[in-house]
Amino acid sequence: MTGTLPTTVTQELGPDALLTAYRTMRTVREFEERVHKEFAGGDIPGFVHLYAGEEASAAGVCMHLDDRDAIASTHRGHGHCIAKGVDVGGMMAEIYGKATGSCKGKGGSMHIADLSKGMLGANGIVGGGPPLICGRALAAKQQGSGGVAVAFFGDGASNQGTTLESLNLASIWNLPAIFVAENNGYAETTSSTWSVATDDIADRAAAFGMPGVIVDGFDFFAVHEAAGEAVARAREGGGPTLIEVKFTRYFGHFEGDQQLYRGDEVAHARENLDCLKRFRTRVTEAGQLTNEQLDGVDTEVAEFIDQAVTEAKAAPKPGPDQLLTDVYVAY
Amino acid sequence: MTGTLPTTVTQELGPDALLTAYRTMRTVREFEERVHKEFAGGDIPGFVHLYAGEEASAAGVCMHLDDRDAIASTHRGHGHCIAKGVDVGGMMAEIYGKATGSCKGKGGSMHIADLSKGMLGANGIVGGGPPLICGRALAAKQQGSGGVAVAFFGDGASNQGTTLESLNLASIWNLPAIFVAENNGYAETTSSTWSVATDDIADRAAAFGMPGVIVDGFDFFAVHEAAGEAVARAREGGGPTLIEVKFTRYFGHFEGDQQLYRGDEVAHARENLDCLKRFRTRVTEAGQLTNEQLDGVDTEVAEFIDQAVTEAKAAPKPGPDQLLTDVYVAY
Amino acid sequence: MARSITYREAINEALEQEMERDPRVIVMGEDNAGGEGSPGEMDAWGGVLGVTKGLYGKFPGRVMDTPISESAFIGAAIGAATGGLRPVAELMFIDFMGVCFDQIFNQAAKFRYMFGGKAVTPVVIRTMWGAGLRAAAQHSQSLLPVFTHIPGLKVAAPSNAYDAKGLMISAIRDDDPVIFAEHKLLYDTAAEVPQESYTIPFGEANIVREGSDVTIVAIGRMVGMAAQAADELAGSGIQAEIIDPRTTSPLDTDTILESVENTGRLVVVDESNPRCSLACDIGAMVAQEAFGSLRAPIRMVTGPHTPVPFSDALEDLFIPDAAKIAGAVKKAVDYGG
Amino acid sequence: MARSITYREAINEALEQEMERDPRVIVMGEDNAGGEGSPGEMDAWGGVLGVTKGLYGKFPGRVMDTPISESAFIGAAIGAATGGLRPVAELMFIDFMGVCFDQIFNQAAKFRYMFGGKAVTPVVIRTMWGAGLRAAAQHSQSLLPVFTHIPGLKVAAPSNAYDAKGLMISAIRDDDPVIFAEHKLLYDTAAEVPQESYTIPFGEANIVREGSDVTIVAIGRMVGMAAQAADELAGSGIQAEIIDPRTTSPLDTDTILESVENTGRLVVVDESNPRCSLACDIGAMVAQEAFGSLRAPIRMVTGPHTPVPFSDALEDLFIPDAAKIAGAVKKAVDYGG
Ligand SMILES: Cc1ncc(C[n+]2csc(CCOP(=O)(O)OP(=O)(O)O)c2C)c(N)n1
Ligand SMILES: Cc1ncc(C[n+]2csc(CCOP(=O)(O)OP(=O)(O)O)c2C)c(N)n1
Ligand SMILES: [Mg+2]
Ligand SMILES: [Mg+2]
Repeated sequence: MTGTLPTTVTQELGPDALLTAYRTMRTVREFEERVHKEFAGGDIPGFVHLYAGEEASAAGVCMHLDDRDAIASTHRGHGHCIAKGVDVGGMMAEIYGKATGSCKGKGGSMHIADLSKGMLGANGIVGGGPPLICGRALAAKQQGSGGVAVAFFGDGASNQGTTLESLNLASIWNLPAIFVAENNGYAETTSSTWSVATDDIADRAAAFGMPGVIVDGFDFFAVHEAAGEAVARAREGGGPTLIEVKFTRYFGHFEGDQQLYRGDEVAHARENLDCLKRFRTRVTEAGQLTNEQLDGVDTEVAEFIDQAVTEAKAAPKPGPDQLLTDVYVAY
Repeated sequence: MTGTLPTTVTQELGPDALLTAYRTMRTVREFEERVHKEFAGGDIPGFVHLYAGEEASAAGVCMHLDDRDAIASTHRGHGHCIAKGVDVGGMMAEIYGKATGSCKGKGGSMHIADLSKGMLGANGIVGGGPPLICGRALAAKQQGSGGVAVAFFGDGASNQGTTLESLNLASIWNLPAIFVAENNGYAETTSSTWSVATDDIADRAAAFGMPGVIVDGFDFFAVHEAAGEAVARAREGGGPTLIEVKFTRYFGHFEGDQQLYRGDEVAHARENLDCLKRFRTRVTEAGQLTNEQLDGVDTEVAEFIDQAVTEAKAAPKPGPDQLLTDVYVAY
Repeated sequence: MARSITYREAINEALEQEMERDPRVIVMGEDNAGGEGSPGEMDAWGGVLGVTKGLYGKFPGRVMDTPISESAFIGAAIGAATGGLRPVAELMFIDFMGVCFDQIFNQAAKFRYMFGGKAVTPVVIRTMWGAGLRAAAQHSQSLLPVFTHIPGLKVAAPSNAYDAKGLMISAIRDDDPVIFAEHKLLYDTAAEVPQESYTIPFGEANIVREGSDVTIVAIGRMVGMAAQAADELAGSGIQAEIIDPRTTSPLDTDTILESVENTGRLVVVDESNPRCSLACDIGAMVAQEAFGSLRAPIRMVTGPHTPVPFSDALEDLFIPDAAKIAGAVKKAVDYGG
Repeated sequence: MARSITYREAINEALEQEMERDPRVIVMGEDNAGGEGSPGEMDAWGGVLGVTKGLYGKFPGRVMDTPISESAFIGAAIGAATGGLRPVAELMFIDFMGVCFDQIFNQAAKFRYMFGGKAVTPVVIRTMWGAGLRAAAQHSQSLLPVFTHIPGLKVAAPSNAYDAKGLMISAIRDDDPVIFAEHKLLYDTAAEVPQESYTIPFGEANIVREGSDVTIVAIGRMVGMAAQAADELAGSGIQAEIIDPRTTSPLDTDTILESVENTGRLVVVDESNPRCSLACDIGAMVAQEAFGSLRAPIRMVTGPHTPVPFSDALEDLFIPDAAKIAGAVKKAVDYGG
């Protein structure tokens, strides 16, 4: 099975691009809903953090990226992986700890990576990604490749010193870097309105000499537009940008979280704000795509994810010889 | 010899307070000029960073502090120590590595501390102090003592994650903390105009939800006024403040630094901006103190420091039994 | 009536009793107060695995949430400890030490020495360690050797609920900085734990089982693994003595040396990575101090020199188990004939 | 004609030759480019002790200054290494690792394993270590045991100028993350160093001196101390073999074991703090693998379990010296009569 989604699209968003955007978001949603179900069934081990509800961010940003570009993700990384083109079957197998997984079962949900796709890994350390992204942006700059690098991080991570340092470094090195603060309102149970001393995370951009923007994270087009500007500026040597994307996560912090700490905001968001619904309404009302086309994607994606799960379950676990390999290139 | 300077003064700055302020600054200056000379003579070991030129900051801030209050300093800590009332003879002996030193010779210039005076230590780690100061401010708040805590740090340290995190923490915990960014233009050889992505460090206050002010660090009265406001706000539960103090250091980064990286800014500052000169002009012109009074302080302080050096040189080194003590309270 | 509670409950009870006893004790950590006051939450989250749950409501103002700024809040706990409080700060997973180690090893650990004996820093840093939860490379490490290496720190690593309570109470009353390492796979294990407050002194090993043929020193969760191995070995007529140091710094070298003098054989079980590990530390100490008693090579049973793998198929191979321990013991016993 | 240059110059030359050879090599660190273009400065500061001096002008755009943001710039070097560059980043003093250790041990060291063997991270982190400069507790540590403990890292600790050049060239060409630990007390020591480029493979110990009575394994600056001790001991008719592992990870265990098989005695000299140290690591390895050859207890000569003191009167006692090493050797030789 080859589960790679195309990642390079034109910026004009013709029907093909729109279908791709929708397919990306739909794939992430289906992936996460299915992992949620499978986890509840007891088949998936470890800590799993789902991205459902936040799809427009990964999709809206990554549509601007191509093979020159790199991203770093977080513990909540499935959406970023899919949007950057990581093989979905490999991802699912990884989450099940199978030898066929993206990381041969050695990494798991929190460490899915594919450097060949410029995906530097989900990360178990909050704030782990931004410094790495400065490095990828530096490499692109030194090589003159025109590449950019994107750090996705959460509202909680916006208080981590590693993140704040990286904003300054990217600015003074004038790096082609984009910092995407995904503000879903919580770090575990801790509200971002409490943990972030400013009203908005984007307010911090000024402290590090870069533009900061806030976008409605349920709106694919808003994210896409803001990211497009930031990516274009970065490619042209204009330096970094901080984009704050605001939305709600649909599931608990991790699978198993009872979520006693929040009310009915998820039901509200799913009903009224959902990025997939909104996308559908907009593109169908504008006559850019038809409901049939989108339904077709839904069906296709559902089958695709179902197949990924079936294959992941059937795949072998890594053999004992795998314990000691892959620590060094040579030792 | 008891070298402690009084630290508690009224805020009105009557003649006694003004004399105290001058004596503090003069003591720091004389201490540093003398250490500079002695270091050149080869008697003082290790890394020594001098505070000459920056006296108005330590003095202007610490005049507002009393026994309830704590400060944390940096590698460039002599001035803060003196201003917070650490025994000057003990400090000098410490720099010489003697048993009579503030830290029994175990700490040296970079680790002079006196917790009984609320002086939490110079610090060899850039950005080491701000987290500790959050803790001292928290302790004061929990104990309802009315105490405040002050972190002094440099322009270089303003880019360290530990510092940036602390600004946020102090803000969201609403701590009685004051952050004093001593911008002397350089971190070692690295210009702050390059390393700090914003025009001013004070611009970062907004990113962490606190007031930020810039003051002329050669002007004792400017520092004193800004610090007074910040301390009063903190004591009243109004939360933290970031104060940026701008000036020039008179010596190299550390003793031995050839300073090829800068021009004649020091000569200019010593001639035209110097905090001691400016203080003298202002208070004598206003008729608050006479030149004779100030000259008296100069003489007194010169003798005092000379005695400190003589005693430090004569003092014994720590005995071999001291190697293994003072690691734990009990082990 | 003997009362059995879990390791998690034992730690919680120790915290509660000490907070009750001493108003200077405060608790802080990510999500320790999280969710307080929200619709469905009676108290607060009590940290990611709920160890501090119930304390928020009982001690108003003394259980604090923190942002994800470990340097700032671990440093704040340390600073507060120099200012008259006795903070217990939670570093969620020990793996996260890399973002805040400076405050621990260059600040807290060194204050007293650098300042000529004139500082007291009574801070406890609670943290979860150990493999086995399928949490992969960044949430499964031991790292106890790193903390044990640092002069000025004390390190406790309870292996059961009873010790957890007594060691936590000692840790809070201790005037030095303590790393209190809670093994995440032990949280749900229960033991008889007295209701009343008690302390277990640091630096006193527990002889978990007596035996004359071999000394097994095991740390944390490995104590239980060693006990399984010992049961197995008893079947083959090998009597293993099991020593649980309970604190790795200070380390009760006397008890270990005395045991080896009797048994003549040493196996050290440490789930950490092997290089510069506690297994090396204890093994080398014995090879230096009790060489004359040794009748066989010391043997170290540790994790391999690899990160902790995710897949259960690999993680189970990473962690020392009873079979590996028994194998090492047999090698030691069979040595030389 | 033999040419003698210093350890500092040897490292600088290695950097220069590799930058010349491979355009992917870049250098970054605090004040590495500092002062460039200023009135009195011909090149740039080249870092606090001038090790990279001269490179700025020679390689425009490839020697970078950094702010004091070690997590960000060490992380950036690591990220850049995954993106096709071969960065050499300077962590000024090894003691500063506490503000950026996460990027080193949870990111760089674990990428390859966590990502199933699909990552390559050719980064070199240069850093100064060791006591003796009267630089006190936060600027004098060894900490090599901490880095050696971590799977995924390699650790080089050259003891002389010749090795420094060859190991640095190997480090830069290595595809794994390398901690390159430069002993600050060795910078001004000189040795014969060929002008042309050469490599010294990692994991190959150097037998500095041959001898049949005792094996001394010494690290970094301690190699010189051991040589002094050996001279002294030769006077008493004791022939010491001195082994310099050169890299502590990988460690050349074969050479050490072979030597102990011949001498029957082991003394390990490591200036770090004693607990979970390299002395323990090597001592325990030998006590496990070559027990049958040991005729005396292994002996460890290390710093004490204290921070490094400032006063020269104490620091000189902290650091293992020739007398202490010779004393340990004599104990080993005299053992059992
Ligand atoms: C350094 C570090 N501290 C704490 C954690 C534990 N942790 C994992 S996710 C998380 C919350 C992150 O919140 P946020 O950045 O808002 O991301 P979100 O989960 O909302 O996507 C925490 C505290 C961690 N993994 N790393
Ligand atoms: C974490 C850390 N990084 C680097 C250093 C080395 N260092 C000591 S002082 C200094 C410059 C500090 O500059 P600044 O904060 O502006 O203070 P100043 O020296 O100007 O007073 C540096 C880089 C250190 N001590 N700690
Ligand atoms: Mg969040
Ligand atoms: Mg400065």
